[in-house]
Amino acid sequence: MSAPAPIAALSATDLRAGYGRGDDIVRGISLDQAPETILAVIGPNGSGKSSLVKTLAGLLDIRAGRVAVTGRDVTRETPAKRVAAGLAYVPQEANVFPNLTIGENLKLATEFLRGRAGVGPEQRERVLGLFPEIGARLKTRAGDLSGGQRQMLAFASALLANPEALLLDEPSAGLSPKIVGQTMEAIVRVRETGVTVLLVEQNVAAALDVADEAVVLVAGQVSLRASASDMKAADLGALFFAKVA
Amino acid sequence: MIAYLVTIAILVCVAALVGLALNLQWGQAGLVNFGVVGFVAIGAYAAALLTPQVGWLPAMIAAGALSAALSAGLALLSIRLEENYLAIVTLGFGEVVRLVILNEGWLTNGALGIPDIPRPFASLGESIGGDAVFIVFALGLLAIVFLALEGMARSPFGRALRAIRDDATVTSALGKNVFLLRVKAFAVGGAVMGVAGALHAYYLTYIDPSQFTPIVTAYAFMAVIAGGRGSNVGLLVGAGSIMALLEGTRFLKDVIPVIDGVQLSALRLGLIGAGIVLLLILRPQGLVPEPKRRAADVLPKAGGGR
Amino acid sequence: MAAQLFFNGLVTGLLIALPALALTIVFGVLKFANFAVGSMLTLGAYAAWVANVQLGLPLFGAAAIAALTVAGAGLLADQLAFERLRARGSITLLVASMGVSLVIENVCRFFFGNASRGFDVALSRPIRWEGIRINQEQITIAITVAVCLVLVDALLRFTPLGRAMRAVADNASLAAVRGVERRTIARLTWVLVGALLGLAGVLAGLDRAIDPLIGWNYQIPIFAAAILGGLGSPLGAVAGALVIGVAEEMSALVIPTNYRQVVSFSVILALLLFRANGLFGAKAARK
Amino acid sequence: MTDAKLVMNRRSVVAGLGALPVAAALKTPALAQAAGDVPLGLVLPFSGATGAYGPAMKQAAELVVSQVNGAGGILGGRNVRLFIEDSETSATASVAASKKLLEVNKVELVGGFWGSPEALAAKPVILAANKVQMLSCAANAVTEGETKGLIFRLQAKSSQWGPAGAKVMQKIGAKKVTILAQQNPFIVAMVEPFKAEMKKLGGEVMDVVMYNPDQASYRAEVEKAFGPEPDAVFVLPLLTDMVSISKEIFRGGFTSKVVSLGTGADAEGKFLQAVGPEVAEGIYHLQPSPPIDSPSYARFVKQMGAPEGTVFLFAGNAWDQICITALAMEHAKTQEAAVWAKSIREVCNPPGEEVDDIVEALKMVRDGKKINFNGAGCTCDFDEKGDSLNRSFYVQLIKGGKNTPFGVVS
Amino acid sequence: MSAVPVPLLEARCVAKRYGGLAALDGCSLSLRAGEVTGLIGPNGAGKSTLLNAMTGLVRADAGTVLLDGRDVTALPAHRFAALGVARTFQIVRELGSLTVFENLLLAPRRQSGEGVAASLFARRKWWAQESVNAEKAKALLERVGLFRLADQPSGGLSGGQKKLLDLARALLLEPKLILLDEPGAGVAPPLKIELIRLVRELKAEGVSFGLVEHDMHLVGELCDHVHVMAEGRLLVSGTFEEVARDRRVVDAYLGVAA
Repeated sequence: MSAPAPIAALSATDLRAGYGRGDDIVRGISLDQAPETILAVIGPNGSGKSSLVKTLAGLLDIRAGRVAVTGRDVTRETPAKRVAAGLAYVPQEANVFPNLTIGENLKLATEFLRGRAGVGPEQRERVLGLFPEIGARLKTRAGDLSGGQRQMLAFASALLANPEALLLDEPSAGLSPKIVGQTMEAIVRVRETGVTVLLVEQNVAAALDVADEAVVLVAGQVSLRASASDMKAADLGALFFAKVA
Repeated sequence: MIAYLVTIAILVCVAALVGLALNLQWGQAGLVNFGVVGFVAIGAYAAALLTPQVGWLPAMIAAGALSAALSAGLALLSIRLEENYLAIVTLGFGEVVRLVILNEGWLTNGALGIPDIPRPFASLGESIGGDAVFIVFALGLLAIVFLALEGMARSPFGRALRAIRDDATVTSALGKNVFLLRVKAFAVGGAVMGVAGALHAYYLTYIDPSQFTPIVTAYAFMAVIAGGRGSNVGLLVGAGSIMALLEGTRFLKDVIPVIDGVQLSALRLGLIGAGIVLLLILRPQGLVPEPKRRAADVLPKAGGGR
Repeated sequence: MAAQLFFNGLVTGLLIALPALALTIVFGVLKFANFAVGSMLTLGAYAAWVANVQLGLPLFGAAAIAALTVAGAGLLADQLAFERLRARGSITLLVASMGVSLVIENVCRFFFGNASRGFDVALSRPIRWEGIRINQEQITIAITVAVCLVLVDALLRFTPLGRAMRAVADNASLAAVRGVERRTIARLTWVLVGALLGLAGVLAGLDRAIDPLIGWNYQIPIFAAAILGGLGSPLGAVAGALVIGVAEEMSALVIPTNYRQVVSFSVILALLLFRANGLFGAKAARK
Repeated sequence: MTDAKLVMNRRSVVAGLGALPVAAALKTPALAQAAGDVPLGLVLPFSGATGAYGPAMKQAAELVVSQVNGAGGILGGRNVRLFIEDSETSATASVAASKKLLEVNKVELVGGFWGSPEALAAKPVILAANKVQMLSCAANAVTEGETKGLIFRLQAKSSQWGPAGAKVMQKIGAKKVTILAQQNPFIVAMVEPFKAEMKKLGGEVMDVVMYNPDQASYRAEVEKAFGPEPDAVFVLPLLTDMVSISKEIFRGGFTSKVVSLGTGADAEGKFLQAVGPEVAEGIYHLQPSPPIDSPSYARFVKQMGAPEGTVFLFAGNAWDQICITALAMEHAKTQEAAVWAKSIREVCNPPGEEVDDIVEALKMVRDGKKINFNGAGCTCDFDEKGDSLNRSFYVQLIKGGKNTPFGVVS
Repeated sequence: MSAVPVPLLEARCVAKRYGGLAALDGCSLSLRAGEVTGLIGPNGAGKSTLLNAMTGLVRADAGTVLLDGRDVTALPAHRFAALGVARTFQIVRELGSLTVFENLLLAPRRQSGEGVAASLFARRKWWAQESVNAEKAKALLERVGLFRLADQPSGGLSGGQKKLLDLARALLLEPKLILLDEPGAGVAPPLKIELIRLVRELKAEGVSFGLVEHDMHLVGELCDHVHVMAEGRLLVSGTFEEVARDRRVVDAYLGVAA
């Protein structure tokens, strides 16, 4: 890493986005995330967390602003091109192909990434090393997996692209607390391999346990940014039960 | 020339009736029907078979009623189906109707068809020239049906249908019986197609199974797409334009002699297909927008109803 | 006679297996029922006829040309029509495919007229086996279809393209964030489907006469087969095709032959009424 | 009367039509009609199920017209002008086409009509205009009922085809036969007469297998008709299905003899072209006999650019329709349809000097000779209903990739 | 016997599975007449599914739904309106090709003009109804401040305006109970205040409410009683203050629980 002013692994500048002809849901968000950190995005429901990651991933029309991965502008790229540029994304819930086997899910994750470096067998080794239970059952239909296993498969698929930055949309959704714990551990392991993680979470406690930094979104805007430890000290209940909008 | 235009105008009337019916089913209620021609055929045969027995008016009513009943029956069975499936079921129904007509010779005279179908007001027609009376009859019928369907479209019934087309779940949460409304839309459309079939039979005075091929359905879709889904006025424009296109191209070969008959006919039908696609892409809303009820129309103090 | 009809039914079933497979693939990947399936088959038959009779190529080469031609036509249709309507929902695509169908059929009519045509291949008398007559074309058809099915199956299972197609069918937006360009997959799907329909056209032309309506005549059985198999399921489409083929031919034993065409429709209707999912899944009811 | 109708029409209709873009589209062709020409119209199939038959008829009709005009035209030097419309194998389209011919092109004759449904639908329209309708179709119904003496059929009736078929069966020694027949008006009407004649001749019809046009396959039907191994099968198809069916028969290895119709198993040579000699081998087919041996017919075939020995069935009809019309007009010295229709039997039926060349015949008529015109499709003799007389059927056997004469039945 | 009145709408042990996942796992709770009942809980707790099950849009696998003590579990969705239950939707599903005014005119129950024959032959009758309904619609639109947009296609409204339209549409059903699915989501603060005012007024007029909501401000302002759901079951019930203080609730939200 070059020492002086490290290029942000992931940056969003004045991002505005929304669905179809509707109102903006992401309403001017700017974020810069240092390499190899975990940034938790929390906030009440409907605050635009999921829309933010979708916008970053390219699934929502960007109306204004700019998205860059390690300094490279990907604002106008298709979702597929963004993956090739190093921005991987794990959507909430429907995040594996149920009718494909685990092996096929994994293969698919890399074979269309033309020009992406480091997606070879080594990366595969490494990723499967992170998720041993996935590597052991390559012939199983992904649709037959449990929620936690699916989550692992989704992580693995995204990581195979050897991304600079990984976008995770509520990985704990629909998982039992024990599995949530395992998931969060996996996220830490992922970061340790040198990946920058943007983690959108409903499960604030779990997210703050693993994150370096956190931002709170309210109504499509960043209302607070602080280190995870500072954030933990804050009255988080107030975040959800605040009587003032 | 005038008499030829009268013929075309009568054929436009038939096409417009069929189109109006499809516009109710597909344009307004969002129900795709690829079996349009089947219902037209049922109406035509009912009219052809009954007119000598009971006279044209009862026969025409029976034609509409029979077609409506079968349409409702088909809808009861299949209206729950997702549109891709509804499309194939209705297409199949249309083919089955043709097969039954072709093969049940005891009733329909099979492939030989039914000649000499008496026209309404035939005696009047003979005294002042056949088609003059008939065009009045056809236009009158079209006017009645148009007014009725336009009345429905502007009534709460039509509004409910458009609501279902937009979002059936919301509409049912608003207390509307979506299933029943859909069946009704199909039945009313079927009735109109039946009447259109009867008019067709009366005009040609001879019908046979070969007149009822799926191309009739394609024309109807083209008319609805061209005119604008949901707009009955647009439909009239659409049906008129298609007939103009079809008949107008007849004159092409009088002008361009290099194209032979087969090629000309291929060109015409191909144009219809290309027209469907082009209109879908370039002008999805059609030529005439759907009518809306303005608040001022219905608020009494703003000048009363129309 | 029953055994012979059953065997004939299998052959008829094989003939509709390829188009049914094509229909089901389009439905799975692109999410609409392609009514142009029949006319694309027709185009294949004519392309092969031109190559075989006018250019004098052997049937094998003609089949390759047919596959290429229809693949190209599929690409073109996607480029000019379907891609532009992709966002507008399956009903619009459905109606558009009806329009495309009219265009293709009449392009064939424009250039080749209405006369019946046949390939320049010698027919041969049947082989008799256990009282059943089996003829050369039937063997050709069976082998071709079997090879195609194996190839398509292998393609879908073992190749990147196949995986990508299945992935898009499963979840198009997830596929996009796994690096799969939907646009590319849509095009390649049309190429594959076009090739299948081109071959199906050759086989159909081998089986009967080529005329502009050849494909349209298969339309309802093709849909019946694909629906029976559960639209979207390749394996199901093939199984469905065999069942429809046998049902249509065997029906001659119990109903007058002139009502044979009703069989497909009855199967569709019965299936949708009593089991809205086909043999292998895919939901048919509205949400 | 015509005037009254037009006025009435105008008043009631113009308002409704004002908006129709058609009106604009129609202006040009109306002007294209040269003054002094005698307009004749044909409604021929170029598309739909019978679309294969139209082109040859068109070619034949145009040939006659060029000959007539080349020889100075008719009615004192006026040219014949031909207008041809597509029937689309559709009754509806045929009505519109006939209307267009009658009203826009002001034709005196609406001929053609390969298919019976088209003819039946157009009949009232043509009769209402008091113009002549000439047919090339077979359904009995067309010449039944009111004809005003304006309808002429140049083809055999369905009810004549059936018995002829039975006689062929007798000739080839077939006693037990089945029928394999398409559901269409032309064919359906010949089934019962065939059965009756078979019975009279001591044969037996074991089964009648009907099928619909435009099927994906005909395997089951062929199986059902040929499976019980009758002596012969009377196969009644049109061209498209005959191609499929004959392939099926060949590949099925069936041994029963095949007797078919010229409409399907010949179709002016198209059948052989489509299936090749092997499949066609051994098929008998019959069709109303054109004057095969006459030099005029040979000349006709040559002019059509067809190989020697081709049996034209419908092209000859189109040819004859134009010839007869020209001759009758010349005879009546008017293009008024109601008048020259009465002249048709004068120039066509015996007695009179037999003549088959149109140019020569026209000259003879002009010279006031009584002629008996013989055409390229038939002898052109008509009974009082307008059906053609003296129909004999020409039976051919396909052998070695060629149609070979087998005999004539009547 | 118990003095506790029969609840207006009650779910008893309602269960619903989607695929392998239990969206509702034997959930029991009730809504009382004359009150605004809140239904909160973290994402995936099954709130919307419960709402759908309680209005006939989703058929429960097990359990019963009672309305005024009457079993309505298997009733189709459109019958609920007649029984006085209206609902709105989380993501507003406006009928986009209808105008704002038509959206409202659609809603009233027992419109004679919805029959085929009546739409043609009893014109006078339905037109009279239509006029009455139009007056009501106008009044409602003025109340929610949308009347100036009456003739606009509803598809062009902003998110907040759509929510108001949805509510106004539900009100035209003259329901005794309105179930609101996240009325606050995507609504700008001024409109939220409007919403709160409206619900309070309507409550005073005797309408009961059920409210699935994430915006705790709204819940706190409006709800007399709050049910907290987690993992397809009822976790805690009580007043907003009670619930907000409950450790289990905070834990459920923050993910420390169970």
